[in-house]
Parts: sequence; structure tokens; C-alpha cells
Amino acid sequence: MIAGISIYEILTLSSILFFIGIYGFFTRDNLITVLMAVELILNASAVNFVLINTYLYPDLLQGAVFSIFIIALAAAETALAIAIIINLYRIIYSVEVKDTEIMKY
Amino acid sequence: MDFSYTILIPLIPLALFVILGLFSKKIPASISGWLGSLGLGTSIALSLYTAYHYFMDGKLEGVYQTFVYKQTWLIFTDKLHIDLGVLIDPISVMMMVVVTTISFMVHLYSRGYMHGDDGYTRFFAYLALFSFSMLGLVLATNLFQMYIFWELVGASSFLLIGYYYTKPSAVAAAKKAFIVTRFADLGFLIGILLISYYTGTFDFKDLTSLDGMLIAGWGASASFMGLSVFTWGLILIYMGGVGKSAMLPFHIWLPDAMEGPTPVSALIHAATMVVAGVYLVARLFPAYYFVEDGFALQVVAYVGAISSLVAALIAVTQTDIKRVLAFSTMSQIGYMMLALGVSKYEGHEGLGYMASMFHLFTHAMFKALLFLGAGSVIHAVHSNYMQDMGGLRKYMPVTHITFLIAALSIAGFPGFAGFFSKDEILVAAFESNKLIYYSSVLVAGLTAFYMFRLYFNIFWGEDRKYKHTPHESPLSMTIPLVFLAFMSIFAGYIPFSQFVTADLMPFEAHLNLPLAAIASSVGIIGIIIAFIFYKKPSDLPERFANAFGFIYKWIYNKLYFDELYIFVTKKILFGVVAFSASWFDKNVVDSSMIGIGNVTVSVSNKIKGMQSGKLQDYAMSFVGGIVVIAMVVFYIWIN
Amino acid sequence: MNLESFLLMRSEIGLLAILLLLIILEIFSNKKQKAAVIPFALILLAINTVLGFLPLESGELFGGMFRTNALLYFFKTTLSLGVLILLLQSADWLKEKVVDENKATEFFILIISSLLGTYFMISAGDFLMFYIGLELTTLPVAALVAYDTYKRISAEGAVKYILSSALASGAALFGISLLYATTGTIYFESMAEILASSNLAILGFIFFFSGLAFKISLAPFHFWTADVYEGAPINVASYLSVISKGAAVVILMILLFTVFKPLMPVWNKIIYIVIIATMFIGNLFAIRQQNLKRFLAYSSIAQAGFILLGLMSVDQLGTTTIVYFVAVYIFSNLGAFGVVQAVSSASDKENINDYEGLYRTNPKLSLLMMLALFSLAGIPPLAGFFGKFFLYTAAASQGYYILVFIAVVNATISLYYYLLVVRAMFLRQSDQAIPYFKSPFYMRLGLILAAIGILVAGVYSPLYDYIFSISNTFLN
Amino acid sequence: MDILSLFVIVPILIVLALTFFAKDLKQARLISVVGMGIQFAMSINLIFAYIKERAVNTNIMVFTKDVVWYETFNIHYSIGVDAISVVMIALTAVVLLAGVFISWKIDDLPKEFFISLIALSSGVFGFFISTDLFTMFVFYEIAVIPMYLLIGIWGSGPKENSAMKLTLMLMGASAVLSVGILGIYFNSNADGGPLTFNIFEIAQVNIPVAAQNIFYPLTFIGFAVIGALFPFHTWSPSGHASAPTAVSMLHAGVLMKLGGYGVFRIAMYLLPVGALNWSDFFLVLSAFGVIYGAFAAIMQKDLKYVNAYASVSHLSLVLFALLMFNRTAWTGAIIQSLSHGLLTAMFFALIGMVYGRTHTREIEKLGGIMKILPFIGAIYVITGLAYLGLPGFSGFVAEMTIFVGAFQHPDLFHRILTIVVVSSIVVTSVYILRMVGKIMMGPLSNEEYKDLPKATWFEKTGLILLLIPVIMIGVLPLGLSEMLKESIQPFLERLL
Amino acid sequence: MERIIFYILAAVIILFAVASVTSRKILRAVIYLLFVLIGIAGLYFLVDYNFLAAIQLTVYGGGIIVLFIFAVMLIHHVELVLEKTALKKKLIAGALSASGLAVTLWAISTYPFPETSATAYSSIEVADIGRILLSYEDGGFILPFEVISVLLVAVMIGSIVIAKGRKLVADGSPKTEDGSEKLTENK
Repeated sequence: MIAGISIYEILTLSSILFFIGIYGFFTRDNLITVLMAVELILNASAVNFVLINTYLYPDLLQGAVFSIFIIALAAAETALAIAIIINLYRIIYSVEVKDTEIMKY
Repeated sequence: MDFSYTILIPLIPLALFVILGLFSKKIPASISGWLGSLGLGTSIALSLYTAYHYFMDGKLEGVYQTFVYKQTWLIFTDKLHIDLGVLIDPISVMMMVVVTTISFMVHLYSRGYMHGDDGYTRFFAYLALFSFSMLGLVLATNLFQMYIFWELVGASSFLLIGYYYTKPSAVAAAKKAFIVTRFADLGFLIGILLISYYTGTFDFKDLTSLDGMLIAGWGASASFMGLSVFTWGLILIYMGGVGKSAMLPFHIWLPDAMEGPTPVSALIHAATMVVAGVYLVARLFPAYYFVEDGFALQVVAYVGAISSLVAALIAVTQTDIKRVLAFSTMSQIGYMMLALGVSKYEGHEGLGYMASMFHLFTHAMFKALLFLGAGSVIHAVHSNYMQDMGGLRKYMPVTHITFLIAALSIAGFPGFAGFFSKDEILVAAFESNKLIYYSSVLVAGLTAFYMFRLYFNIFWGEDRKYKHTPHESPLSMTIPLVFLAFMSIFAGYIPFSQFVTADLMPFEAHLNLPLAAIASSVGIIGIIIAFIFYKKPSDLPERFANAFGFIYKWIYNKLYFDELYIFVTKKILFGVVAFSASWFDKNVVDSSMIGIGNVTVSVSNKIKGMQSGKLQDYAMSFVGGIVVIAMVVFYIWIN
Repeated sequence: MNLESFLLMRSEIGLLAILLLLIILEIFSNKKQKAAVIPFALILLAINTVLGFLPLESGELFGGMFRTNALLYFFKTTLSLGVLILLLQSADWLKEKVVDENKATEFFILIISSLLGTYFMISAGDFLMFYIGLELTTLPVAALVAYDTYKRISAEGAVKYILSSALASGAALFGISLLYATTGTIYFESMAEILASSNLAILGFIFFFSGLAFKISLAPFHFWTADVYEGAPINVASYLSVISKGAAVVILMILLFTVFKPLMPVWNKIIYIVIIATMFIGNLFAIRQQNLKRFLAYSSIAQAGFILLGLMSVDQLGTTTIVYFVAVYIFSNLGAFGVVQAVSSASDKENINDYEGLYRTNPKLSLLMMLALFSLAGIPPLAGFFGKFFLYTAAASQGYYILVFIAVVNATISLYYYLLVVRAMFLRQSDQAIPYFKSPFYMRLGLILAAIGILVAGVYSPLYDYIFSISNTFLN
Repeated sequence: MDILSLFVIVPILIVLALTFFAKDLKQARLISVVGMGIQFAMSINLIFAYIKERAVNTNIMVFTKDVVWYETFNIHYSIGVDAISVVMIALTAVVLLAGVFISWKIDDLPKEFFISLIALSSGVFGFFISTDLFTMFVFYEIAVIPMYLLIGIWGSGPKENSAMKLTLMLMGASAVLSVGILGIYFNSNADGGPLTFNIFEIAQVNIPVAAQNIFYPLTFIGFAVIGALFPFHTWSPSGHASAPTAVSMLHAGVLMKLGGYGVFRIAMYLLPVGALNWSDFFLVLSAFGVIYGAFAAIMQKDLKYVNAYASVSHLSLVLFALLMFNRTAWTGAIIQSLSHGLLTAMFFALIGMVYGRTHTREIEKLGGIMKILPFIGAIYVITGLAYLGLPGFSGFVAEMTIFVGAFQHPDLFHRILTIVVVSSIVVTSVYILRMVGKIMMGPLSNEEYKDLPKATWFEKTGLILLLIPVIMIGVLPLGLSEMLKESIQPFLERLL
Repeated sequence: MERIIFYILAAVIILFAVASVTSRKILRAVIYLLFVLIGIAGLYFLVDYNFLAAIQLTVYGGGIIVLFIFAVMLIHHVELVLEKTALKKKLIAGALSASGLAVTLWAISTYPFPETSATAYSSIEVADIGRILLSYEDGGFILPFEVISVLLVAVMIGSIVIAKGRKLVADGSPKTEDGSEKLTENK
């Protein structure tokens, strides 16, 4: 609970963060940077959970615990994604998004 | 009295057909000819016995009774059902005799004429089929039975005309005959549908009964274009008769039908099948006479008169002897038609009816004779054309004499059969319609002229260069000729009015001497002109023809009827309707079905760019999907 | 909570045990012994599958985080059977992996852990378990997609898969957070009571839905499907198309019918549009495909559209039909993928053109392929027909006749491209036809199981009636 | 095992026998002939059994049997026959047996050919015995789909496209049909009571008029496409042209009859109000189809196309008669189905024989075949004459029953349409005679044809098998027509 | 006071987030991301959720960011400059994100959240978290806790399998070459 700050502002912040992540996902040319954008997205959700929990439903800790799991999952996901990206790099020596377009139509 | 045995008369030929048809390969030619003749012999014996039996004892209080034996064959509705059976009354008995007689003669004759032909047995099978169908038609108890056998007759005619099926012209003629008559039969069928819809029956007995629905009730029925639907029905039924009897405008098949073997022409296209139309009208005569004051009957009369005149004119110009005879047939049937058309119903007033039947009878004899004689000639010289013939009287005496008798008979030479029947027709016409009468007299003259033109051309004049000397035909062919010649003379002395009348009551008919005199003199004038023109070769006919110029040409080309028909069928029906139907089907209906498939495939090709292979495009569509769905939902939500 | 109540988790515990055994085996076996891992794992899974046919009570564990009932249990067994068939079909391919790359055990571990993920996902009683189950389903498969580490398209497919799914699960997570904001709970049951229709809840639902739609590959969230299927090894594509999709459909159904029931007027419309879009997109793209994996990918997209028809009927009928269709669909698709796998491992050919004249060289395979495709197309008396017809019935029962009409039009389009493959196999003759080959034992077993499923699941009506009898358990 | 289910089971057994025991062509056709012979004997037996049963049993359907299939949907495997189905079954058995004889010498994949053919037949038989909508629909699709393989593998010409077009159009139609069936199903509880697929239970219900108006056209079109309703008939010419002989026979002879049968038994019987409301529209379409098909047939160059369009014309006549709503026309429609089935099968068989010998089907290239092949020629002419409605053959009985019946319609418009339709008989004779005249008669077109092999005994057997019922119906139609009328009674009661 | 801190943090988060997704220098982008994460941790501190803030800093700052940096360094040299993104793509992406944001914000703004009272609020203790995480009663999180461990194992194995060096086939030529060559043509 942050004095003077309403839940609307919190949600606005997290939404902006979420859509910045989305924007990043759309525009980044490098797979690793795309993955970074995903981190923003996940963090937006985590922030949501925590702050909604504390603002609106403080008697239970569901949101708070949820966010712990989000972080854990984000870590696992990132690790795997990086492994996959590196695997790609070993084959084509590139991690550019534009080099992952041989399958289409 | 029991006439149920008459059912055998058509069934014997049917059995013959089945046996000969199924085992055509197994039965040797020699046997099949005899078998056929024997079968028909039995039939003729039976029918003569029936005739005797009927005309002697068939009267009750001076009226010929009608005997019906029938079996239900197919039930349509509670009221409408097709029965098969036999109906014995004067005209059916008379026709039965005609059919079996001629058929028997033709069978006998064909044994000689078709000798050595590949399809000998097949030929006899067809003949038997035809005899069966014709007898079934004659004995029909109701309209639908008649239609059934009407069609069968058509089919056997098709088979017989197309007997020489490797000859394209024969095939074409067979097709033409079938299709033209079938078109006419369409009218017949629709007529039956109309009549049966309003009367609820097919039965001749009900249809011709004077207090039946048809005759008593026509006034109450709906009308179409100013005529009662019953009249329309009768006219449409008559259309069938017009087709089968080769009246205008459906006559075009008859000359071509001469492509068939000559005995066939004698049997079908001269004596029996072609008079089916006459028989049909006679069968329904009370209906024609009473419905709407005989309007339909007048149509019959005029069609008959016009056909008779036109056919006679065309016959004058033709050079193919069988075609001359064909047009002659048409002309004579026109006579019968007009006789029916001018007839009234009761007693002596019904003279036309009697005359028509009488003429039908005599005509069958002499026309069959003419054809068989022509066949004999053709058999001898292997040509159909007058210019290939001449002076044959020396080689073929029997044929010559019998042919002469027939020609005199048809020309109405006093004393011969044709004279009597034709006279009655003229009297009937005179009494009712002067215009038709004059035209009939003219036709009588023309008839005499073209018959003797034929006669002189064949048997007199110079010898032609024959490939081998013509000789008289074998006995099997000449015996029928002699028999028919006999009939052509003496058939006229049968007191027909005692037997066959419109109201089934016998009356006394007398020769009307003035009219007979006029008719016979016109006939004799015709003969004389023919004698002058054709007895010796001369250029008279040619000059004459030239004098008439294009009229001659017009008539020679049969008034361009064939061309007209070809135009209508080939150009309009095939060229426009059928062609556009198949074009439409291929290019519009089918293409649109295929088009649906093609459009799907091309859409599929157009949208393939959506799957660009770019990760971020996918993401955009993912988020785009969310945003769009959200917007749409909220848009709906807000409203 | 006592020890016996853990029996409710029997299938999960069984899978977990298999996982542990495999890990132990992997650690303590030498290279030669590793060849034995294939039959070993197969037998274990088979035992687990067979055990699944034993009856089970319904109930909840862990304060409602895990719930199970006869329907879910049945569905888990079906999935297990599907995976078993799939593994049988890939045994041959795996042997190569053992010999060359020493990666067979990992394959089993990954695929079984993913299966475990689907179990937890559909048994989830709250959004957290659901989310973890979803991730557990997804992530090991991402590794499997890249399993042929030397193949460029595999790597590419894996990248697309992991990043797209990260985005999708991120979106779903954001949606869950919004839903949490409106209701204050992550438990399904409580949320079902509290959830009321509001803009935020709807938006949350849409975000959430997109995450599952991604897994089911519904348009417009489907784009990854074709590329990933094409890139992935065949059995992984097969897994994606049947197991993970089927599980996602079922959990979507459960959530829609229970948690999101208050939002039904909204999601009904959304599903309506999505069904139409999905079917058309799937079919229109499938028409042009040459590569069979890609072809089956689009076909499975179209099939997903059909499956959703069952959602239109929010009752027992819809539930039963969806579960039934998914089961049938698993068999059909495994049949098709199995043949592709068999042919591919024998000849390395995956294009439709390559299949020309296949019937004359390999009649049995072609026949099975035809059966599988006809089943997918919905031709009686194969199982797919019944599944599809019942889906139509479910949708029509709520009066969605127009939707059913669009669906049947699409079924006809789909028949077209299925027939293209049949045409290649049966109608065409080719000099370069794939020569005759005899599939190994496991492969044949896998194919036969799929064939039996295709042939029997439809005509044998007790299956459906059984599902019907158990499917009321979670609606009430 | 009951007498009807055997009709489905025997083909399946034959298929299995073929699959496992047939090693070569000889064995394959032996098994098929024996199997189809049994089937044929069963169908003859069924006719007599039916007559016997009918004498003591006044239910709409006899030999009924009902087994619950899908309890949830109230789907039953329920079977039963009335006279209409009995004659259709007999027709199927005859055509199939003849088809097997005609396909005696199939050389490419013979086993598979017979398997597909017989699998198809089990669908057809099942369709005719079903009294449950769903079961019927299942069998319907089973009957349609083997067509793709049959045409695609053993066909000729542009077989792949034809097969695809045919399959897609028919399956598309059946897709539409499934919507109609669902519509009927979900309105089958209009008067309370459970939802049901059973035809006779639905017939007790008054389905709301609005629903009837929507689902009638769907159901009608769904069935009528296979009955060659204009403009959905285009699958038929190309399909027939490409199909192998036996398949054309079976398809035109039997499969297309499913359309009329379905229209009658399902669409019209279950949705009577819809049927009446839509009748004018479909009536005009079918009447147009009659004339249109006939005219289109005139211009065709390929023998099979002629026959295909002739089928369009003749089957539109069936639909036309069905839409006339009276007993006579309906009887006629069924007899027409039978008659057309037999005759068109004969035509296709004959065309197949000519094609098999001369390797052409182009009318222009053929001529004078009768001289060389007298048996085939004679049968060809007979078939032609029968086809154009000559008395003494089944076609006449059928057409006349239809025409007389249709003309009894009290409405003037219907009678006028009838007259229009009647005139098709002339056009029919034109194209039939043109075809017969050109290819059978006339001079021999090609010297090479001189040594064409004569008809073999199995070809003769096949033809004669088909010819016998044609003549039997043509000569003694009363029993058949009365038997059918009795079975039409329930339809009459429901529709009028 | 807290309000100002919040705004500062919000500004930091948003600015660095934007920087992180637009920076063309990849390593800088990673660092910007780190700042964002730290900012978020700050938020957690603000609401007295110190435990999570700590996790955020250790797992993200200590784990994930390092992973990113390693990855970047493994793949490229540090100073790698990314290509400039096409303007059109940027515009579309921007428009799409903006409209999504607009919809989201609109939905949030129309939702009547209840007024929160400061009294109900208490800081989240680590002990509570621990108790809940390991409780199997109602509201306990033991099950996800266990399952996520399976997930982590699976992901670990998966990562290892993929990252494991390729075996070379007997003749010594890596399969990669023909494998990728052949498949590149396969469009």
C-alpha cells in the first residue's frame, strides 16, 4: 500500500510496462532482445499480482505467492530460450529475427 | 356369344415374335418363313371366323353389339387404369380381317422376296411383332391400350424401315419416321391426359357412350382459346393420328419410309399402320361428332382434304415408284379422313363413316397389291426409278395384269373395288361440304393420272438397258398378287353398309349414279391424259412441267416440307436450343461449380502471405487478435 | 488429508515415478544398456496407461488446487494412451538417437514431463496450478522441437515456439492478473462465484483466452503452428498436435463452462468468430501445402475450429462431445503422423508428391493413412465422422445452425485436401515411388493401435455413452 | 441374424474375404460373384418374404429391428423395409451382380476394385434398410466415398478431376444434408417427448412450420444433388464419363436413386409443410432439369455423356414426380427409379463393352457396330427403345404412371408443367435414336472394327440379368405398382 | 513521500523499459533491463514485500541478466550494434501497442475498484510466505511448489540436451552441413 497512490495508477504503470514489452517484442531485430521484451511482459504481470494483492485483497497472499512462481518460471523459460537461441546460433551463426524465416507460407 | 378366343389372334404373332426373336440364330431361314406364314395363317383363319361369326350373329335388335374382354394391366388411380383386352365391334373386326389378310399375304410374299437375305429370320420376327402390335391396336379396349400398341407399332415400323441398317439412308428414314410420329404421339398422349383428366376414364365404351362424361359433359368443361378443353383433347389425339397416318404436316416420314423392304411398305406403310389414324378417329367417332358440334371433326375433314390434294399433286411429279405409291397412300388416307370428317352420325347420314371404312378396306387390298407389284418390279430390275423401267409387260405378265387391276381400282374405274368406296366418299362429301367435294373430285382425277403415269412408265414404253433380263417373280410372290387382285375387284361388292356404320345400325347404301358418273369420267380423263403423255415416250411431260416452272419444282420438292423441318430441327432445336443447353451446362453451370473450387484455391494462394514466416508478424497478429476481439466485444458491450 | 487420498493423484504420481526411474537409469547405465531404455520406458508407460483404466473416485487435494473426477481421469488415460502410441511410433527414430547422440532417455523424460504438465493443467483447481501446468506442458516440448539440434528448421521452429509461447503465456498471465484484480482469488471455484461481467473482467478473459487459444492454435493465434510443426521432429509435431492441443481444449472447456460461465454471452460470440476464422484459415492454408507435416499442421488448425463447436453448447452434451472428439482426434492424427513418421524414417521423404504410388508399394501404410485422413475428414464409419457429427449436434442443440452450416462447408473443403493425399497415394503411379519397406515392430504396434482406435471408437458407441455418463461430474 | 441386417453384413464379410483370401483376379472375382450371387438370392428371397409378411403385417415397415446405438442422442440402429425399400434393394442386388459380371476382366488391382465396389454396396443396402436418420446418413456417406477411389483408380480420361468433383459435390451436399438432419432432430420434440432420429417417431410430431421452411430445402438439396437436381448435376456427366463401367452402372443405376429415395422418405415425409411450401420452386427446377438434360444430351459427343445427361433428365423426372404430391405420381417415381436404374446400368454396360473393344466412345468415330457385334447391337437397340419409353419395357410403365399421375394434379400450373415435361419424351427419342443410329447402324466406320471379339458369356449374363426385370416390369407392372401403392399410403396420409 | 518515490520509480521503470526495447546497442539494452527490474524491486520494497524484492534482485539481477549477458557475449562481441528497425514496422508495432494499451487502460479506468483502507493492510512477512508455500491445507501452495520443481528439472534437462555439443559422426564431418544445406532449400 503506497500512500496517495491508487490502484488505477498502479495498473496503469503495469499496463504501460506490459505494452512496452509487447512493442519490444514486435520491433527488436535480435532474438535475445526479443526475449528481453518477454521479461518486461512477465514482470508487468508480476507487479500486477503483488500490488493488486496488497491493495485490494490483503487478507490472503495469493497474488504475492503467485508472483514468486512467476519469477521462477520466467527464469526457467529464459534459460531454455537462451539455450535454444544459442543452438540456432551454432547452426546459422546468427540470432537475427530475419534469419528465422525460411519456413513460411 | 363369346368372342374371347379373339385374344389368340394377336397372341399368335406375339408368340411367333418371341420364338423367332430369341432363337433367330438357331432357326434356319427355310423354317422361319414357313413358321411365320403358318402363324399368320392361323390368325387369318381365326379372324375370318370371327368376322363371320360376328356379322352373322352379332346383332341385337338390329344393332351390332360391342363385346369387351379385358384384364386390368396397370392401375393409376381409382378411376384411371389401363386394361388390356379385346374389343369386338364392326370396325375392329373389319380391321382385324384387313390386318391379318395383308399380313398373311406379305408373309407369303416375303418368303420369295427376302429369299437369301442375311436377316431372314429377323425379318419375320419383326413382321410378327408388327402384326401383334397392329392387332393389339385394332382390338384396343381403351385409349391407353391403343397408345401402347400405337407406340409398339411405331417401334416395329422403326425396326422394319431400318431393316437394312447398314444403309445410312434407311437408318435416317427409320429415325425420321420414329421421331416424327413420336412427336405426333406426344399430342396423342397429352390428349389422352387431358381427356382422361376431365372424364376420368380411358375406356372407349365410356368415351363414346352418348351420355358419357365426354359427349354429354363437354359444354360444362373449361375452355381454352375459345374451345372446350375436350375439343382440344380430341384435336391433340387426332394429332397422333395425323402423325401415324402421314397427314399434313407430319407426312414427311412416309416417303422416306420406303427405304424399308417393299413387303414392309405394303404391309405397314400402305395397308395397315398408316390407317391407324383413320381407325383412331373412327373409334372415337361419336366423341368427335358430338363434342362442340363436331369442331374437331371439321379439323379432321380439312386436314384430310388438304393432305389428299397435296399428296396427289406431289405424286404426279415423283419418279421413284415407291414414293409415288407413298404419296398415293397419303392421298387416299386423306380421302378416308375427309370422309370421316364430313360424316354424320345416324343412319344414312353416317355414310361418310361407312365410306371411310369401306375405302380403308378396299384401299388396303389394292394398295398392298400395288406395293407388292412394285416390289416384284423392283425385285426384277433392281431399281426404284421409273427412268430405269419400261416395257416390262412382256417379261412379267402376272405382275403386269395384277398391277393394272390395282391401278384401275385405285383410279375408281367403274366395277372395281375402288370405284364403289370412292363413290361413297364423294357422295358423303357432296352432301356435306362442296369445297371438299370439288377437291376430292380433282384428287380422283389426279389419282387416275399418276397411277397410269406409273403404269405406263413401268410396263409400256421402251425397254431399258437391264443388267440382266427381267423375269417374272417366283410363285411365292405371285400368288399373293393374284389373290389381292381378286380382292381389288370384288371387295367392292361387299355390302359394307350392312356391317360397318357409325351408329352400329345397318342401312342400305345406294350408288349415286350422277356423282359416280362424274367421278369415273374424271378418272377416265386422268387415265387418258396419262395415256397420251406416257404411253409412248415423248417430250410432252417435260414441256408441261416446264410450263408450270417453279410451281412444278415446288411440288416436285414436296413443297419444301423436308427443308422446313430440317431447318426447324437442325438449326433451331439442335443448333440453338440443344447447343445452348449443352454450352450453358458446360460453361455456366459446370464452370461455376468448378469456379467455387478455383476461387477457394486462389484465395488460398492470395492469403499465403499472412504466414510470412516472421516471428514478429505472428506476434503482431497475436496481439492484434486480442486487441481486435477486445474492441469488437466492447463495442458490442457498450451498445 | 491422509495418505490414501494421494491415490487421487495416481496418474501423476505414476508419471513422476517413471520420470525418476528414467533419470536414475540415465545416470547409472552405460552406453550399451541405454538401448534398453526404450522398451523399459514404453513398458512403464504402458503399465501406467493400463492402470488408468482402473476406476477412480473424484475429489480434491491441496485445498482445491488439484481436483480430479472421472472425466478428467478418463481424459488423462486417453492422453497417456496417445503418448504411448506416439512413443511406439517414435521408438524407431529414437534408436537412431541412442546410437548417434545418446539422447533417448532425455526424450522420454521431456515428453513424459510434458505429459505430466498436461495432467496438472487439466486437473488444476486454481490459476497458478493451471499456469504452471501450462508451462510444464510447453517448455519441455520447446526443447523437443529443437531436438534435432543439427537441423536448421528445427532450431528455427524451436525459437519461434519458445518465443511465441512466452508471449502467449505472458499475455495469459496478464489476463489472469486482471481477473485476479476483479475477483481477488485465483481459485476456480471461488472465482466462478464472484466473477461478474465487467469490462476489466472481459479484457482479462480475452488476454487469458489468447494464451490458451495459442496452444490450441486458433486463428489468429495460430501462426506458429505450421512453422513449428514443420521444423519439429515428426513425433514432436504429432505430440503438439494431439496431446498438448487436446489438453488445452479440455482445460479451456472446463474453464469456460465453470469459471467463465458468467461471461458466457461474451465468450460465446468470441468463440463463434474464432471458430469461423480458424476453420477457414486452417483449410485455406492446408489446400496448398506440399510438406505433409505442414499440411497436417493446418489440418489440425482446422480441426481445432471444429472442436470448439462443442463449446457452443454449454452443457453435458458439449463436454462429452469435446472429450470424445479429442480422443478420436488423437487416434486419427496419430495414425496420420505415424505413417508420415514411418515413411520419413524409411525414406526421408515428407512431401505429398513423394507419396505418389505409395499404395502399390506399401499398401498397408497407405490404407492406414487413408483411414486416418478420412477419419479427420469425417467419413463414416470411421471415428472422426461420429466425433464431427456430434460436434455439429452440440452446436445445433443451441440453435447455431448457421455456424454448423459454415462448419460443414469447411468440412467439404477439408475433404478436398485430404483427398489430395489419397490421390497421391492411390490414384497416381510413379516410377520413383517409395519402395517397399517393413516397419519395425514398435512402429507397427503404434500404427495398429491408432488404426484400431480409428475403426472402433466411432462404431463402438459405449465409449461415447461412457464419457457422457461421467461428464456431468464437473458441471455440477 | 435377421434377414435385413444380412444385407449389410454379407458385403462386409465379402470384403473381409477378399482382403484376406483373394490372391489374384480369378479368386477375387470368384469371391465377388459368389458373394453377390448370395446377395442377389437374398434380395429375391426378400421380395417373397416381404409379400408373405405384408399379408399378415400391416405396419408401415416390416422386418423391423431396433438396437440402441448411441443412447445419449437416442440414436438407434433401427431397420425395416416397406415395398419401396424392397424394390430398391432388389435393384441394387441386380445391378451389383451384373456389375461384377461386367467387370470380369478388370486387370489393374482387381481385388481392391471389388472391395471398393462391395464396400459401397453395403452402404447402399444399409441406406435402404435404415429407418433411423442418423444410421441412414452414415450409410449414405459410406456409399458415396468409395466412389472416389473407384473412379480415380480405375477410371479413364480426366479421372482425377472428375472423381474429385464428384466426391466434393456429393459430400458437400451431404454436409448440407447433415444440417437439415440436425434441424429435424432438434425439432423432433416439438410435441414434448424425447429428441429422436427415428423416422417414424418424428413423423408423429408436428415440427414447427418455421423450422420446416428452413430445413426442408437443406434436406431436399442435400439428397437431390445425388439425384441430379439442376443446377447441381454437373458432377454426374464428368463423373460417369470417367468412371469404369461397373462403377458407372452402379452409380447411375443405384447410387443416384439414393437421392430420390431420401427426398421422399426424409425430406418430404418428415417435413410435409415445408415440402408443400417449397414445392413450386423445386418443381420448376426439376421440370427444367428434365427438358434441359434431354436437350443437353443431344449435343454430346461422348457416349457416356449422352447417357449421363439422359440420367439427369430421367432423374429430374423422378424428383418432378415426387413433388407432384399424389399417389400415382409417386408410384411412378419409384418405378422410374427402378427402371432408370436398370436401363442406365445396361447402357453403361453396353457402352463399356463397345469402349472396351473399340477404345473410343466418340459417337462420330463409331458406326455399324451391330454388324460386327450382333448381340451387343441388338441389346443396345432394345435398351435404347426401352429407354425412350417403349411399351413392354419398364420405362413406359414408369413414365406413363408419372405423367398420368402428375396430370391429375388439381392445380393448372402443375398440369401445364406436366405437359412441358411430357414433351421430353420426344427429345429423348431424338438423342437415343441419334446415338443408336450412329454407332450401331449405318456402315462400319472403321475397317479395324471388323475383328472385334464377340460378347463373352459373362457380358451376356450381366446384360440379360438386367434385361429380365426391365421386361418383367414392362409386361406385368400391376403387382409391383400395387405393392408400391400400399407402401405409399403412409406418405399420403402424412402429406395430404 | 511514498507517492513521490512511486512516481520516480514509475518514471525509471518506464524510461528504462523504453530504452531497453529501443536501444540499438545490445549490451546496453540488457543493462537498461536491469534498471527496470531494479525499479520493480523498488516497488516491491514500497509495499513492504521485501522478500519478493530480494528474489527479484537475485533471480533477475543475479540470474537472468547475467544469463543474458553471457548469451550476448557468447554470440556477439559486446559492442554489437543492432540494425535500425524499419520505421514502418515501428509505426505498426507502436500503433498496435498503443491501441492495446488504450483498450486496457480504458477497461481499468471503468472498473470500480473498491476504496482501500490503509488499516487492512499489513506488510508481507517472509514467515507467512514460507508457511503458505509449504502448507497443504486450504490456501497452501505446496503442490505448485512441488510441480515447479519438476518443471525446473525438465527445463534443465531440456536445456542441456539442446546445448550439449553435437556428436560427430564416424567420418568426422558434422551432420550440420548437409543437414542445414539441404533444408535451407526446402522452402
